[in-house]
Amino acid sequence: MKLYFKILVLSLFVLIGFSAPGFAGDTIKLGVAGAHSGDLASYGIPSVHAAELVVKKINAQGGVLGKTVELLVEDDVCKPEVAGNTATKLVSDGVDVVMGHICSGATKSAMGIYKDAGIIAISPSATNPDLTLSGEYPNFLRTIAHDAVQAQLQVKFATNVLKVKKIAILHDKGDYGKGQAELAQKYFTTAGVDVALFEGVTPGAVDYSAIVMKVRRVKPDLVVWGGYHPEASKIVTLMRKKKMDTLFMGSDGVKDDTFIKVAGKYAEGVFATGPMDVSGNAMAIAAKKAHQEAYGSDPGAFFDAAYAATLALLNAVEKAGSTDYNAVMKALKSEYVDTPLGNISFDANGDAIGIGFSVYRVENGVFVEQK
Amino acid sequence: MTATGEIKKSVLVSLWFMFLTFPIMVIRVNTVQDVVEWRWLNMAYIGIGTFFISMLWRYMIRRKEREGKKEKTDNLSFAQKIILDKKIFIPLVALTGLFIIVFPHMFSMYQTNIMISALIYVMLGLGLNIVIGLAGLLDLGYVAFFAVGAYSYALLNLHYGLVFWLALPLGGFLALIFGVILGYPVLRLRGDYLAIVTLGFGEIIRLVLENWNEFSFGPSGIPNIPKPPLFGVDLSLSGSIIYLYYIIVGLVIFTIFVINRLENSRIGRAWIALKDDEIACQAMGIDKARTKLRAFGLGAMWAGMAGVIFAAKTTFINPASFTIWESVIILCTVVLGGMGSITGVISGALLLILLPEYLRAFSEFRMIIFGAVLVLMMVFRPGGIINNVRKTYKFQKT
Amino acid sequence: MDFDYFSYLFFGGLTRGSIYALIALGYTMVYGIIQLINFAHGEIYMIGAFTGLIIASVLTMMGLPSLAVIIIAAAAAIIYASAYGFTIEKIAYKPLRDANAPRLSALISAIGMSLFLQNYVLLAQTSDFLPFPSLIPDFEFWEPYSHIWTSAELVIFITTVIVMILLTFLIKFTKIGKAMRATSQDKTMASLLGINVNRVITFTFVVGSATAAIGGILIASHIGQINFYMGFIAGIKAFVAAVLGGIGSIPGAVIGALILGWTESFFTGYISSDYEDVFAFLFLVGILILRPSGILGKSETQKV
Amino acid sequence: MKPILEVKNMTMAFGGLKAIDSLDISIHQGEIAALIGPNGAGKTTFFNCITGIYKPTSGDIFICPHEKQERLNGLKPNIVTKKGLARTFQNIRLFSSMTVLENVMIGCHSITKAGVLGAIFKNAATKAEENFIVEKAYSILEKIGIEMYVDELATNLPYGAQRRLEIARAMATDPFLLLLDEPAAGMNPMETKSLDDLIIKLRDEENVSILLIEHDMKLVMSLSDNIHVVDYGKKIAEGTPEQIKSNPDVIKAYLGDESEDA
Repeated sequence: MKLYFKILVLSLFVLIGFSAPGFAGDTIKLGVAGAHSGDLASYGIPSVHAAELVVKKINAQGGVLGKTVELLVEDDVCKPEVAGNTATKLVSDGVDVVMGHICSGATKSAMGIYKDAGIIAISPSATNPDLTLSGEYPNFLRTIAHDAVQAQLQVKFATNVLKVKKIAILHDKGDYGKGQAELAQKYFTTAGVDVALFEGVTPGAVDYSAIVMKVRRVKPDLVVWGGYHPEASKIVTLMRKKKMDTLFMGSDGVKDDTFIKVAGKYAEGVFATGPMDVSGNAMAIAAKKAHQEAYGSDPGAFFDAAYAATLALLNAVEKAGSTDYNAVMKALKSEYVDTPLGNISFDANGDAIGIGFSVYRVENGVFVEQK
Repeated sequence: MTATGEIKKSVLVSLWFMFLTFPIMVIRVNTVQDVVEWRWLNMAYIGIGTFFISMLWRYMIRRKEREGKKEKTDNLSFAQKIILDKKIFIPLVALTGLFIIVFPHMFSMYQTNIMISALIYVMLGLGLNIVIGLAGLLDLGYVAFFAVGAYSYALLNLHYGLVFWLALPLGGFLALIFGVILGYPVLRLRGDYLAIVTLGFGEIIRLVLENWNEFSFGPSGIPNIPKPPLFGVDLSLSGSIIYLYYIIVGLVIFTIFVINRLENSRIGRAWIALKDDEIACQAMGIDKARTKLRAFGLGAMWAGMAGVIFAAKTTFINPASFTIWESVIILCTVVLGGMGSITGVISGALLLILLPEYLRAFSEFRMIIFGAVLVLMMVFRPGGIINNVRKTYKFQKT
Repeated sequence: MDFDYFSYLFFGGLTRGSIYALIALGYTMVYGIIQLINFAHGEIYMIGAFTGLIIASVLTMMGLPSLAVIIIAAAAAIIYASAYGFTIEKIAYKPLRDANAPRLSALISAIGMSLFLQNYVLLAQTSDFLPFPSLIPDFEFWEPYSHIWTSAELVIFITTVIVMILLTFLIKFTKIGKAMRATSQDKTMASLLGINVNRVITFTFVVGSATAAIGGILIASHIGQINFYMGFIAGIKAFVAAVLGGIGSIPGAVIGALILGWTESFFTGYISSDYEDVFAFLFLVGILILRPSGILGKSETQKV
Repeated sequence: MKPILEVKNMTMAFGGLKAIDSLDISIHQGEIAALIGPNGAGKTTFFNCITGIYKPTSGDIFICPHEKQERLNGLKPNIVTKKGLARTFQNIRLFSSMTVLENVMIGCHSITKAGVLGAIFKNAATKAEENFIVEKAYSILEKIGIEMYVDELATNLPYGAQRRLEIARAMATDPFLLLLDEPAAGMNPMETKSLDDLIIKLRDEENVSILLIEHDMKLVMSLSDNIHVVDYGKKIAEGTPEQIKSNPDVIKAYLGDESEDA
């Protein structure tokens, strides 16, 4: 029995090994890469849904350049080491353009491979400034504003509207959170605000009272948080329970309905930056409705941005008349396209023009955009 | 035991698991939107599944007990027979060698790429095997040395433009130094404490990399690490992947060679003796601390070299790639294949790394399967798939 | 001012320490009996919290009064956590014990179990954080100082002390407690004396898991959210605390946990929280090297 | 000439309990000495103290293999072995996953020195050393009389042969003093007789002195030049077998414990 089992396993290996990808047909291949499983799947799955909806719609209208669009969905679990394999798989399978990846680290690891293969990628969610500003990823574009834009907005709002003089910055030591916090520190300092405290907290720790007490001691006007909502709600809740009414401001990692739900009444008055409100955009409404019909639930994070990225890519291929790198890139950076995020195009760095961030404030259990 | 007795037992087990998994498997609450989802079908799956699994479980336990009794007779498994039989083994090796050489030309770039990943794990597994399989030290922070290697290359290249070929030995050497420094104070601890302390060290190194921005660029990592150069030839994407593939193949062969030599040497014998009985080992004049340190350091060195390759392959590294779970995955490859056995570790690593890549549809089950593998292997086959028959020294009278 | 700050940190550390202690108690009990680092203990704590949340949500939606919800959910969490503890022992540890496998095998099995349970909850439930209702009511007890130490924190601390006293009583004065002590010293001898060693071990797992569930509910309600990974870090910290206090000793676990809590709190307060965990791990390494038996533990000499 | 092993006023206390209480023992070159006493008298603890497994609470241990006397206190077990004190264990501690020959080869560890690089490159020196180890190990097996088991796994050996293998393994470290902890335990009378011959042969041909712990009084009496009797960690008598047989203290110590199969 043992022998048969081993032969089975061996033959399985060989079989899988030989099942190399088939040859490209007459289709436009759109790769979708990001975290589709694991603990960050909730950031990646909405982008897959968005791509599916857009491709279905476009194929129903006759496709791009007369060809149907084929989706190649690959998971990278948001890990750089996996993202490399994911990217190679997409390149091996002959993708023409890529929508992804989701996390900045994974994106950085994948972009080198796309660059060598001459493939353009648009991410709906990778906000690390280096991706566009460093110039090392010429084939990268995104439909979300990068962290520096967000940090500058925070500084502008905090100094002009809230008139703060002294702040404390906390972060979760992660790629996203610490990056945000560092940018905030830089711009706040330039704006002449006293950054009295800059510290990381350990995500998942059982208790944050020591750090909250430390914040209390420096008496800041505002706490700026770099990181996601779970830790933010813990810290805000604890601050309020400890009778501190210091203002609290997070970034798009906090602007999530779960934050309000978790922090409950303590969430009131918290500021968070997030992508500009598009709930009035007709395309966004239609896309949301389509999602509800197709998947039976409301779309999740980065859905609109992914929808926009997919539309922009396919539109550029159509306008360029081919999938040639230079032609598509030129089209992306010159043509404007209607998306759920509004009428957008891309600047020389690869950042989207026509999108931006707004500041929101929790009022009566909902995020309200601050004009 | 009668058939009805068996069925009754399995029914009880199945009922128990239906009860046990009820809240987690059947109900799903979304407290954000206040909806409850009832998934009764899961309960049926669990019931039916555990019914059969419990039968299989008891059968396996009984079989293991039977095997345990007749252990003394030389009962070699299929795989062992192949390895020991020179007539089959040598052509098999030749065939495998040929397959390895033509592999990147037969299959796509992607296949080659994941083979590189798998071979990095083979190297890591073989390195960890020195520590666990030969010297019997459970190291749960092995990934720290992997990180040391990867960061050595990334940082030295960034600051001093150090090329891959210099970084490879240097990364290994730095990891070795780290291994020795960390190992020195803790190697006299008892087995399970050692495991925890190494786990702690592994986390410390990751946390330092995460927090010490000035040194390691913190959580945002280091991008654009160059791939290995080939005499100034500018390689295309697929060319550089194939080149890297041959490098790692060469290194794996080198690793196998070295470990083979070590195993059959004075040092290797001391490791195995140490694993068998520490007290007797010392009474034979073997320096316990030094022998352990040697194993620890050598294991670290291999992780360091694998780290350099890893950095060159992904071209981007950040601390998130070096968590404790990475150590657990490496441990899993060693345990699955068979601690102490080179062939075992290689097959374990290839199985565990390649299968999830090919069965991407099931990738979300990857970690849960790793967990199950660790438990099941310990319960049913502590020796691994390829139970290690140590090549003992056969005396030839001269 | 500075004394105020000190006392804030002191009470912060006390809360943190009490939380670690609730988890460390189960760790130390299991280790005391079979010298196994039960890695899956943190996961039991997580499953306890999840079960409590699931049952509570369902009952709330059925419209039960909140007191009944709290009691039923807490009971369910304790029962289920115990049941998981029982099952884990039967699957992952007992076969190894029967086969006289080396300690390291049991440890590897425990790590596997931990990984398995984490991903089991991840797959069956969600990877997101779930809000956890505040089950401990806010009440006034030492106004105007409640911002230093809230009522919820007081409840956690008192629960820890009660659980510690009960467990000490259980081990010192009951029949099963005596059997537990006998088993921990010499399993063969204990079984010769007519003690059902397997039953004692099972009992230990069940009790240890029940305390983990109590901890799970209280802590989740204090923090206000749970996810599948919450047990791992808490578990590791609790283990550090147990080792610090002398693993195997019930009061030792609490003392170790409090010391760890205070150290972390003061370290964060006066130095930096950036290296908080690094410091905790260094602490562990230092203790194991300098005094492997911990503060209240007995040192064991190896028999030759 | 100085004694090759001289223990002066050694005490080993575990907590309040003194397992060894100010013990003095001297062993001379070429001697076969025995350490006897009832169970729990501290005999094995004595071995553990002089071989470095335990650190004695107080007292001195000196060895004098050649002219110069050295103090052994506080040295690690492996260093003690290197200095020429080899031992066997009461509860057999063979390397279970190794063959008989390999077990003895391990014994050669302290007298060889190939390192990691030598192992990897397998240069001429390493090869020569490996050959030397194998030859030496086999010749020891021949001397001890268990060469027929050379390729067997150590655990598959009959009990008596396992005890002999322990001796062979200890001999491979080139000791000047061999410490045997109950070498005849569990042996039948025939095996015990041949063990008797073996010990004498080792002393005469291999130039080692021997200190043994043994309960088999017949063996002790026929073999020993000098016997040390301990009880409750204290030495109660010392002398030739004849002197010991008639010593009232010894008789009292033994009669006090009927269960002894002396």
